[in-house]
Amino acid sequence: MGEIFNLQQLINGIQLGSIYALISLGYTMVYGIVRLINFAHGDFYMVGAYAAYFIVNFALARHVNIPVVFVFAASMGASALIAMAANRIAYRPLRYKPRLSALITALGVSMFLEYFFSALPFIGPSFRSFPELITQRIFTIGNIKISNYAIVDVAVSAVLMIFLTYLVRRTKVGMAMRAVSQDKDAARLMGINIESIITITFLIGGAFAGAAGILAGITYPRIYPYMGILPGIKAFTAAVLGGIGNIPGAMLGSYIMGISETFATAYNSLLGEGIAFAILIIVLLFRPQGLLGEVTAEKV
Amino acid sequence: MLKVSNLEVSYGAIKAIKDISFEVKDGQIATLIGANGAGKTTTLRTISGLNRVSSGHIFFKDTNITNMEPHRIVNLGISHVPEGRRIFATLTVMENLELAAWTIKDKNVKSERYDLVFSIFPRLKERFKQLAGTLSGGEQQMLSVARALMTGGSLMLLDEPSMGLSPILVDEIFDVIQKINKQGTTILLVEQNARKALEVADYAYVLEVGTIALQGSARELKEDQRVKEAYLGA
Amino acid sequence: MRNKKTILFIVYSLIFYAIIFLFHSLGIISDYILHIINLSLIYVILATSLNLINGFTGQFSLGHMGFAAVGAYISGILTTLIWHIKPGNPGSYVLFIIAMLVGGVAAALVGLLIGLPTLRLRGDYLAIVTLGFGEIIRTIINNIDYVGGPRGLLGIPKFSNFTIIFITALLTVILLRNLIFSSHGRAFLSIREDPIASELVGVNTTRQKVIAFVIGAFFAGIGGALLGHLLTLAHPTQYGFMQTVMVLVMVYAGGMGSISGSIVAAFGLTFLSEGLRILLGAIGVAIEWRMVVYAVLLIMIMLFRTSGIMGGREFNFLLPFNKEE
Amino acid sequence: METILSLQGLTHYFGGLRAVHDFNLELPQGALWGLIGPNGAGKTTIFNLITGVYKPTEGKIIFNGEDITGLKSHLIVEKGIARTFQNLRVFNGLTALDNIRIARQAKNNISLFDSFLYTRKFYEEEKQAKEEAMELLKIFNLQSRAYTLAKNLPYGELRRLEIARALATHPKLVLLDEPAAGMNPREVGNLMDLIHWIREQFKITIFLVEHQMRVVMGICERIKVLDFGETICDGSPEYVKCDPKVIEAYLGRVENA
Repeated sequence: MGEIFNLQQLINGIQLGSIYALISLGYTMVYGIVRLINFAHGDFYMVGAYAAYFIVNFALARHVNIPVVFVFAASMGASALIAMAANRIAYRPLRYKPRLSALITALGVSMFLEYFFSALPFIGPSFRSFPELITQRIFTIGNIKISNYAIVDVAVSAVLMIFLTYLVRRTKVGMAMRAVSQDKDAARLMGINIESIITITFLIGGAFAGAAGILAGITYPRIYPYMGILPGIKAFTAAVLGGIGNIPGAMLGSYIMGISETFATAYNSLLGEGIAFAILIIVLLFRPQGLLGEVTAEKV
Repeated sequence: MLKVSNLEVSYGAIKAIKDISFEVKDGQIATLIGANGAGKTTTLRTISGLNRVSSGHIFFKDTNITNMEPHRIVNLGISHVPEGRRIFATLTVMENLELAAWTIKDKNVKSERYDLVFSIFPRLKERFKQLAGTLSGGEQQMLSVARALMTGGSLMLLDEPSMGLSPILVDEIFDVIQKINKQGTTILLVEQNARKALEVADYAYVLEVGTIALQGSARELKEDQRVKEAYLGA
Repeated sequence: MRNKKTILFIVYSLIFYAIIFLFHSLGIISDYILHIINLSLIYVILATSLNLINGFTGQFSLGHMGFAAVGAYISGILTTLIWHIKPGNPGSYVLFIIAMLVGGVAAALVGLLIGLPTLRLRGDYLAIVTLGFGEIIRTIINNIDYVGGPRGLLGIPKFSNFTIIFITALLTVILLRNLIFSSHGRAFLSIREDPIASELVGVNTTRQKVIAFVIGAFFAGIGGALLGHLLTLAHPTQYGFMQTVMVLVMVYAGGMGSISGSIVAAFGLTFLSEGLRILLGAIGVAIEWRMVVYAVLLIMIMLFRTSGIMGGREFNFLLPFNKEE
Repeated sequence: METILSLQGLTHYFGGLRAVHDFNLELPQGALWGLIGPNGAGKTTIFNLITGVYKPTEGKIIFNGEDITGLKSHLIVEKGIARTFQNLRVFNGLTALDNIRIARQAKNNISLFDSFLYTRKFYEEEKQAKEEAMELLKIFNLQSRAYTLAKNLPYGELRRLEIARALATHPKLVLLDEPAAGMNPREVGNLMDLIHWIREQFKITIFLVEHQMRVVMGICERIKVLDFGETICDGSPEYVKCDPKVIEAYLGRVENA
């Protein structure tokens, strides 16, 4: 018991959960507003990691000292751009078609990004090591080791989550987002351009996934074009766990997911890979609306 | 004020509206009556841009608004109270009204609108901080009308405002409609309750499976034998 | 009227079979082309069975190749690791067919295991759960040394030949068609149209969904068994999410709820895919572009022809009855 | 008269919201009763509870002397309760004939084996199913529409198709949820005749929810009035029409009734 349930694992779990949370928020926001499981969302995360990779390597090759904040801003921007492009080209034309069409299109977009990146000669399908953007330091307290990476991961995601919560709860755009998620036609009749609200949603979701991509690059410094698939699925699982469409739910679900995965992996690596789905299935069986989700009675 | 000419709307292969033309004059209450499936709701949704026009034109105050985006049509001055209220249930009454004021930049205009809304719907002021979903059915319908009033259109489209309301509340909502009209808003009313609609309206159109079958002043139509038989249950 | 149209359909199919067989013996069709035809026929099995679940019953499953993996590995274990049989004498073929059926049944059982708890879920949730199950199956295979783990199960005897694959595909199509044009099939369709109304006119929707899912899984298992014994190996990467997407593309390109569409798309896309492989190889471009083309194709179909090639209709010769009989 | 459906203390909550509270009903065999009340009063919820779409928070549902509380919907249909819906729920992508045939599902004893192989039994069953369905279509004057997709039928025919589909399940009790919604007075008159006629013809009990007073007052033998999930009045049309509580909560000025 003592070996598995220790504080060190808990810290690692929170660190992983922070990264999941940033991805999962994009899933939950997009789902909340356009009722689409955006399968390509995990790939936006991959795009963020590659954007950072190229920016940092470009700077290193020219011996330029580049501020970390700039790297974040540029890579988040790249992911946001891809997310908005996917929305504009692939999802928007299907807005009033059966929901399944958009879901399948999202699979197509996901596949496109993964294979396009691995087909591009300057990227390729193989692993690349992410450059050292921040020098690692380890702090030791008692027998617990905390890396400054963990602090960065938790801090960056905390700042972004606070920003998002403020945006949704307190601003006019946030209010419009909540209205659009409830009833698109009614929102349009209020004079709201719902397409711009949806675009903003993809922008934020994409940027957050991009941030998660850089954090993952810093923390687990191996990137490749398919790196988004599993974290994407797990982050979606976390969003469902918390109650899809519910922002605090996505955060809660992500931390639960990160922590349980870390503990399970410490026990057995196979278990670590399977735990996400095991949790998902158990939750859906006993609480289909997720932990913080609300029951919506189907209208008959 | 509103002129619809040779309008045609399809859902996939099915024509919901085939070639209808009508107009609403400034200051009037005009009404569209007809059975379910006749295309009344579709007509309103098409005017406010929620449905696409297959052919024909819609002019609002000499502006061609055919196939314009809904938010731009709202900006031009058409407000729409949709069928089934469609209030934002998990937002407060205040947030519902704030959203309706989305396009208003001027603070003074906004507070004038609030004054107007509260003078007509004093109940909503009492319930300002409450979640809209917890209002009663009648109050929700009032909120839906208040929201449309807040967007400040000079033409208001009302889709079945009496639906699902008890007879007492039906009377109340028709009083409100007349009050809004007296304050200068032109109204296009779609109603199942033809008797009530003809009581308040100036001019009426009878819609039958996608076409205008009859039209005339409300007073004339109330006495029309065909209308009596089919819609008033004489 | 009984069976007349079916007999006619079988006759047409046998003519098709005879022509291919003859042309191959004469050398007009090369071994390579025959191989692609074999692959196409296996994809017919995989696509029609997925169409049963996704297209006819309206349940969005993303774990189809997981079931195929079960079929491939279970049958492969039997023929390769337990019985050590080789093609040759008729007896070994009988054993192979038994192995294939066991593979199908095993896949069906896994389908039952997954379907019972999850088919109560709403559409999108089912998608993610079946996707998860597919990944779990793959993870498990990856970690079992007995079947070669990540190296795959090698040295599977090549039992799948044109005749066996053809007969299996033909039987699959006829059986699935019969099921669809029966009261069970109408129940599947009613669930797709409106699950609540369906339940409220007396359809045991949970049971019918599980039936469709289990039958779909069974045929996926059969398809997997044939694939393993055609390629002489089974490898975890052949049964991943991306492979499921390839089958999905066939289902939607052909058209949801159309067996004819799945057949046309299975042939069309398999040939396209092989054609691209040759083309890209010839001009020396990365093979990944093939999947890029697939992805773009999928998006284009959804954007411009949502209802697929057949748009939910069937070829007349595939229908069991004339319309108003 | 023997009771066919008995609801005892039926109560239902959505989240924290009370939709139905302590609803009681003793519906006699062969009766034609109505349920009225303002929108949101809980009428459709009661139908959903009876047909197993929701499970009641409290209370019992006894049908034909058998406790059916909490049974799955399709089993309740099998016991003999059928219904129609407020907003039409026919299977749009299927033909009128298939809409009816599906409703025979519970009575169908065709195995998977028979379906796969098209055995003699399969053909016999199919033939019988089709004949029965065609007969029903004929009764509702829809036989010429048998092979038309439901989505291409006009509104009035869809309403009839939905009632025909309910009858195809061989019910003993039919729940009609706003059958006159969207009909003009002429069609309403025909509907009232139809409801009377099917009650005699199929020997069924009918319980209906309706907004149009003309229908409820015109054909129901007894009426229950619901407001905010509670029964506020129960009696003959004449009694209900004059009850001050009903007038206050629902009817308003007498001229509307």
